[in-house]
Amino acid sequence: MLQPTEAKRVLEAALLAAGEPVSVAALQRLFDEEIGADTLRRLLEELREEWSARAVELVSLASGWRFQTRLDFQPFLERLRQERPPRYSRAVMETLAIIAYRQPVTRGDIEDLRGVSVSASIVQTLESRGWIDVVGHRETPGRPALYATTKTFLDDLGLRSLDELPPLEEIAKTVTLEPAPEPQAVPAADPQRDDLEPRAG
Amino acid sequence: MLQPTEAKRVLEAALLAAGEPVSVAALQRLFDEEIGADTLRRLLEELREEWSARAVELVSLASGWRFQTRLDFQPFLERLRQERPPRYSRAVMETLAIIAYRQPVTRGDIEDLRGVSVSASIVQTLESRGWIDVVGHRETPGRPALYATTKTFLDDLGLRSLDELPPLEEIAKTVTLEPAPEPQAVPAADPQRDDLEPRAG
Amino acid sequence: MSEIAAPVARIYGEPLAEMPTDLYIPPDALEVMLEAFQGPLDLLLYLIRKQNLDILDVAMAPLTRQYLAYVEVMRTRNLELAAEYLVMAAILMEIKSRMLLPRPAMTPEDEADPRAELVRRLLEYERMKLAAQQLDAMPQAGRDLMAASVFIQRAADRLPEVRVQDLAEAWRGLLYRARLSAHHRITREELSVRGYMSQVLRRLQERRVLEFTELFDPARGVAVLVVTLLALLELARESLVDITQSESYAPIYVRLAHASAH
Repeated sequence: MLQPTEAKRVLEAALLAAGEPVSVAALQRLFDEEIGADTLRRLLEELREEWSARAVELVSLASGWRFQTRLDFQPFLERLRQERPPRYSRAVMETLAIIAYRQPVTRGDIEDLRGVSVSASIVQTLESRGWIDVVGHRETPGRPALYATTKTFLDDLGLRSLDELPPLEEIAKTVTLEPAPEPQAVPAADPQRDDLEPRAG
Repeated sequence: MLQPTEAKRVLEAALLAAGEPVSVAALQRLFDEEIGADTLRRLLEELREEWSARAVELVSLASGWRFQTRLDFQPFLERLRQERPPRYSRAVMETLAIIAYRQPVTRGDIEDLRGVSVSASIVQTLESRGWIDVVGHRETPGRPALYATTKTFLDDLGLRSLDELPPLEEIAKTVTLEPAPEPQAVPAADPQRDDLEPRAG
Repeated sequence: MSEIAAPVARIYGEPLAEMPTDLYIPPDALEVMLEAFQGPLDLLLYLIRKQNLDILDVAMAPLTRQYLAYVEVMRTRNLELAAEYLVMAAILMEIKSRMLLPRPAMTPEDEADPRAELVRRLLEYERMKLAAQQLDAMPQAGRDLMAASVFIQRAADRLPEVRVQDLAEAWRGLLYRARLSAHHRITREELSVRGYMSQVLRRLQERRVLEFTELFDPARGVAVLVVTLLALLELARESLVDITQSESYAPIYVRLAHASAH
């Protein structure tokens, strides 16, 4: 049986090398199940504490624990990157939002909501990213596929469950309460600002 | 300009996320070249020192610096990845068993016992492992090499002498002496059927 | 999310900081704007918000007029106009015409309002649009942060582990297959003999010639002496060694068979 300090070193190495979230159950395998899940969670919390002053942090996500770079240090780390990963287009992000908040939904549901057709490539982009997948079919003519978000989606957005998604805004209220903005001084919160900016993708 | 501790944290994060060796020149980009190569190397050395008691080590390779898991922790990490330990083929194991129990033997002896040809690579596998070696030659045409097991073989199998190998009579007792099974009714447990190619010559 | 708002579009190289307030759209800007709109709902929302209209009490006449003007400009510019825009135009005109009709006094307000369905769709769409922006603003793994992925060092080639049982298993397989069990009975003693045969050969590899007595170590007990003798005899029988003595009581020499042959 390993000493707690040694067990923590093993945990640390395994998590640093994993490159993806690792579940507590999987971590137990490291020790041939000789360490209980509760003890393991305590060790993980200690490890998270130990790492709190570093540029890498240990976080708990939907599918497990992951070491990841801290957001504050990204400006430095960005300099090392050859190219920045592209942002997704508004069409992709709106489709994702509808699937995330209204799942499970068919492509038809998404089209009704967005008021435009949803191209196959949009769905494919999200599928190949591993953020959505087909969880069933609706028993209507054509048996359309029902899409839902995956654990990877939650992991990649730093969430443990769908409950942690930002709450949907009550649009109607905010509109009636806000005074009319000056045309040249639109508040930053005005949703119409940023999103009219055309985006590649 | 960053404090050395902070710079070290940035270096650490960049290297932990890189997964591959990063050159000193590339690492300088992290700091917009504001830290000289010499200072950087000193910081890297300090970082290496800081990591010396962990299961992950910072090493300097030809192409740069890399964090890597320590070799001693490989068995743990393999459990996590559920890697199957490599196994020798049935041909290798039978050859080894024959050499262990019937030594000294020639390749011809092994072929007689196995009923199939024994490829040079099988013998080589065992030789390069240091488990068998040539202890002489039989004075017959071709002067074939005589193989025997080595001390390394005994050590690696945790034996003090060949006497400690399971007695062959005991093994024979566990073999079903039923009539030879029909070719198509070979037990599924026999995984190496394909190795039983007819002996050449 | 930068503090300096990005230009909405560039017209003749000049950044256009804001969408035009009236219906006049510089021709080159329209295409950019069309790309920016996600469809008729998005365009309607833009028109409503731009005028700071209450979405729950949209004045259908000006909205419809503006919307149709946009659609008309798109059409005359021969821009590829998604069918959804025309469908929406029809919906708007239908609503507008129904608004002009006198309302039956007895019907509940919601059902009476021809705009209700459109407003519901606009609100739901806007909610999702904002949600999409929020999702996009969240730190994303791979884009805004990176997972640690330390290199896993492996021994060059992990060698298979072999246990004694594996050897027994291999032998069992041999027996099973060849049904050797009836013919080959190999005793423990025999195994020892064969092991000592290897040892003798190994020592002869180093020294070529050994004196007979050198091969025996009385300290290891009678059993070992006997087995060594048996091993030597077996080696001689298999013509692997030559045992020679020039005359009675002279030293007996043991040498590898091939060494004496050459």
